[in-house]
Amino acid sequence: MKKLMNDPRSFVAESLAGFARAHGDLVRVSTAPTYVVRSKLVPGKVGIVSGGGSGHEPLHAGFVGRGMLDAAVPGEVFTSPTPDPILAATRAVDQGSGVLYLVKNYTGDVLNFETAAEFAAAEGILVRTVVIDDDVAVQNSEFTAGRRGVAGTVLIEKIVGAAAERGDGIDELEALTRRLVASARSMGVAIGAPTVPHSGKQSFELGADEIEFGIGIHGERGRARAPMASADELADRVLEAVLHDLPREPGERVVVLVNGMGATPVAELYVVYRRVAERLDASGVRIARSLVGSYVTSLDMAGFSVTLLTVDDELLGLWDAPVHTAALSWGV
Amino acid sequence: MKKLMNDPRSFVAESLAGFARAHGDLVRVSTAPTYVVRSKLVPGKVGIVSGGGSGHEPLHAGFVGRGMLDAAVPGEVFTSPTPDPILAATRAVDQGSGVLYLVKNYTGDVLNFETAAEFAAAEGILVRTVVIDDDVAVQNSEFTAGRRGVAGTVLIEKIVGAAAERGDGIDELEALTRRLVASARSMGVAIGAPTVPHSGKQSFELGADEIEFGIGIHGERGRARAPMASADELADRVLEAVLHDLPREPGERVVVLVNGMGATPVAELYVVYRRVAERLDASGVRIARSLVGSYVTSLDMAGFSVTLLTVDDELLGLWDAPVHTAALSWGV
Amino acid sequence: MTLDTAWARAWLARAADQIGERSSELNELDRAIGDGDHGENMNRGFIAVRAALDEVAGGAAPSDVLRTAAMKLISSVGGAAGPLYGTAFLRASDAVSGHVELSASDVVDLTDAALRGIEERGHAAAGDKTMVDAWAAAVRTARGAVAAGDDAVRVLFAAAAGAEGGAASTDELLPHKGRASYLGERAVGHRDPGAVSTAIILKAAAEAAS
Amino acid sequence: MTLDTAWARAWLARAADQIGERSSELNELDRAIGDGDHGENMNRGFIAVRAALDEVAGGAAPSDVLRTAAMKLISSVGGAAGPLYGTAFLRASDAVSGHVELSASDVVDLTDAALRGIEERGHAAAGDKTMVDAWAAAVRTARGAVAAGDDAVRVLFAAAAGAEGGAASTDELLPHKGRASYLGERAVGHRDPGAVSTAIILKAAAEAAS
Ligand SMILES: Nc1ncnc2c1ncn2[C@@H]1O[C@H](COP(=O)(O)OP(=O)(O)O)[C@@H](O)[C@H]1O
Ligand SMILES: Nc1ncnc2c1ncn2[C@@H]1O[C@H](COP(=O)(O)OP(=O)(O)O)[C@@H](O)[C@H]1O
Ligand SMILES: [Mg+2]
Ligand SMILES: [Mg+2]
Ligand SMILES: [Mg+2]
Ligand SMILES: [Mg+2]
Repeated sequence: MKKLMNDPRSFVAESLAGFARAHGDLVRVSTAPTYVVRSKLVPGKVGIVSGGGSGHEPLHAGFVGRGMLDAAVPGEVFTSPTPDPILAATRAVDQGSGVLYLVKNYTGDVLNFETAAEFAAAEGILVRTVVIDDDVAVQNSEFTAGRRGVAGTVLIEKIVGAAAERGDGIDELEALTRRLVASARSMGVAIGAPTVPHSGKQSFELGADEIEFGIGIHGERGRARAPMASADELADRVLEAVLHDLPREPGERVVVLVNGMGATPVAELYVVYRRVAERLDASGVRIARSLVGSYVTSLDMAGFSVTLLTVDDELLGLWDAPVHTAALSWGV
Repeated sequence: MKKLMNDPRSFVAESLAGFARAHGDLVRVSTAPTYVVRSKLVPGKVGIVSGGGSGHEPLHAGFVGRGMLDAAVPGEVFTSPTPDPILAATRAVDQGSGVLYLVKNYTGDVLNFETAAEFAAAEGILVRTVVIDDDVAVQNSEFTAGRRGVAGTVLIEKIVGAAAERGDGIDELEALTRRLVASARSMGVAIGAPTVPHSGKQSFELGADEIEFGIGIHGERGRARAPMASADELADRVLEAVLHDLPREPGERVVVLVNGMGATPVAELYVVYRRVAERLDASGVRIARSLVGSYVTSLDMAGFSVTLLTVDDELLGLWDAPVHTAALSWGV
Repeated sequence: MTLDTAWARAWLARAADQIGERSSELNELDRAIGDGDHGENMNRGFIAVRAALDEVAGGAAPSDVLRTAAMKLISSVGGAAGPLYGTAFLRASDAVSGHVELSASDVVDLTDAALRGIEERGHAAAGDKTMVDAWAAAVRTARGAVAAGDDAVRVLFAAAAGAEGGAASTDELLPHKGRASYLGERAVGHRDPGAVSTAIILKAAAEAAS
Repeated sequence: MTLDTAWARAWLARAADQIGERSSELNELDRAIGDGDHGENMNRGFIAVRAALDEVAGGAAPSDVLRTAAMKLISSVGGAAGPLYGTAFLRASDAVSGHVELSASDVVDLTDAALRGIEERGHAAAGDKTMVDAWAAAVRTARGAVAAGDDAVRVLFAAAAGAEGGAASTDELLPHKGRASYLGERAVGHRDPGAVSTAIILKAAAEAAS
């Protein structure tokens, strides 16, 4: 698989440079250390910071802006950023009301944000961290690193960002985020493997009729290899796994995200969404809002994930609140 | 290359069904005949209708809504729609002020929209048609079907849609569209071939280090086969061809679109945009606005195209005007 | 057999069979120099035509059958081929309007009218590497057969043979119309899919008469 | 040779060489059960460490060299390995703080401190199929060597051999930590990349002493 790139080692920096040039109205991009910060910060607002390895674009830089993130800290491809840029971004956004870290649950991300938080605390910046782990493909037990943070992250960043914009304090925001994490579940399928720039090799080899079921977003293989199936069968199996794990009451309302993994055209995602919506109707789950597109990707992996987030009126209000970022924009 | 689909023959219909379900607030989707119409039509407004073969999503259905298209008519994959659905869409949007067809320059699209226009005229509906041909990869001579309509279409649909929303009459809109067509130039490169659903085969075979230079959006091979090169080299060659053909004065302002072909992640598109912006700076062309993403695709083809549209203050005002569609949304 | 309404129905039914059987061949030809859908498009159209044949009133003339086919092709084929074949069958219908049984010269008029309709609609001429090359060759050979005093069925066979040769002649041509023209030199050596579908359709016409 | 500051510099310089040479091997191991970047990450880190070695003041103790390395690893490796190796070298530095020349037991204290640091930071234990398995084996064999009365350099070689064996022992283990744990059974039969990088680093320590 070929890529539009120059030197693999400069891929992240060059992509960010283009991003900065295209969205100078929304963000400012710092290099050395590398982080993306909202151009107009709101005095007194709690800072919302996320980050992690690159290769998941538009996550996270594409969600920096009004009503969502104040800063994003992109690491190398699939590699958590080190504490320095996280700390620099923390300083850049802190308005004296504290900074909330939204961290996807990967050992590297957790440890580096943890270290950054210690440094920030030493400087007197109030930092809280919530770890996101919405991927039901991994069992949550002490025999694993725990469930991964995947596409549910974008839904959580949107809603928490809206609450911060509304003026919520750091305690409410932390509580809200934990509640959202408890209400979000995702599962993904790969029909084509991604290629990591520096290796030039596909992360795994798939036969012409094979897929990987229950994949994450770092090119790791999934829970199991399976034969290729129709869009409806794949959608059914993914949705079933998500519904099985989603805490909910009868007639629950949800925000649905059908997310593309990077190389899957939106026309195919709509075929999947059609089926997901039909199945949710059948199982008495009400779709309050939906999002269909490639928001949390894994380089040029082909496939999709389905995320369900249970919501109430307050969360829907926050979902509908104005957002103005490179990758998500409405109400403004 | 695998696809998320069921029966290839139902691919377009199922994708549209998902689209309709996801965007019921913006559009209504008619089946038999198949067209997508804006849910809230504006009384007295000139209707803006576009369409063509499917496989270019989000074009055109993703651009139906406030400030852009009133209706889109999707045909089968890579196949122009027949006159019937075009006529049905025309009736659906006509407010007595006439309907403007925006047609990409392909024999099939031109002939079918032409036939529909004759039928509409027979019913007393005032129809005007402007053919879009921004692709500089094809020479405009009587020895070809003429330049193709490609990614420039989205820029034109946005600006013409804004002018119609503003209340312009059909004569002004037709004149504006012709002016935009004369000011838009595009060129594309494929680094991976698309697969047409019903054939299941790639449209062309590319070696591991080969690309197709000067491709269209229907999986046709390009102007020439070339060796794979760095993102910067590819960007330079594409931009050079576009600039060479773009009518402009020194210090001209442009809207730049770096468009993904369907399977190319946005992170790679930003690498290309970065270079395009640098080269434009160097050649004294001023970037007034930019758009980076997959807007006019060719199924799951990998690659990109670059479009430049020369603009003045009036056109920029129309570009910035509110738009609220599935794939393009701002100012609302 | 005489070229009456029964023949016209048999022609289109047979054309539908043949197009169906060879649709992937047509897709392949179109994949090489177009966008790979010509077989799909024609097959979709002729399935609709076949279904409509029953609707044609009893006591109808061959021209009525051709008109029905034209309407169905226009409304179901799409792409470039839809309007072109639609126009071809409309003009063919007009050319033999009301004739209960087609004569040798009617066969020439029918194919010639179809050819002119396509040329006008598509602004193409013989030599542009399109279906026009098949139709033009068909008209030429049909005229020759009439001059040689052949009967209507023989003339129809001549037309079919001409179309076959016309399609083959597109191999070496440089395309000037349709998607193939985007490829220029790269299309040389490939046969035009529309010219082949024309040959299939005219072959069906002749076989339906024997 | 004695395990003094010159040795500590030589160790890290040699580790940087070895990690550089074997980074694609580490990427491959990580591609099988992780995300394919461990070689990249470690190489980026040790390039930074090498550059920083010159900054270390003359007359510094081995512990100063280890502390500098720790800081560079934390600030340049990223991923899971960055904080883990950073902590390991910080604790190792504390364990021999100020000692001008390391004794046989210092070698045990150094590796043991590194091991405990990683265990605490990563909440991992021996048998979880991580770098802990390499460090734990290194500490065991080093202790054995001390008990056998070996000198510091011999103990260091014992530690390196232990790490090598510990890394090999991860092949058959079921992963309980890190990305490999997502694969469960599918990771069995693959060697843990972090355990291998640990073996590389301790091997460099021994070679630097001979
Ligand atoms: N301008 C034209 N005049 C005559 N025939 C044409 C013209 N353009 C295309 N064709 C014919 O149409 C055929 C392609 O039909 P089809 O593939 O169904 O439509 P599309 O090109 O829209 O996909 C070509 O092989 C050619 O024979
Ligand atoms: N919780 C943990 N405790 C100890 N070591 C760990 C832990 N998680 C991961 N590792 C080690 O880190 C290595 C992976 O490092 P690396 O690939 O650089 O980071 P990442 O997994 O973030 O890509 C694994 O091979 C393993 O040895
Ligand atoms: Mg990593
Ligand atoms: Mg077509
Ligand atoms: Mg075609
Ligand atoms: Mg790794």
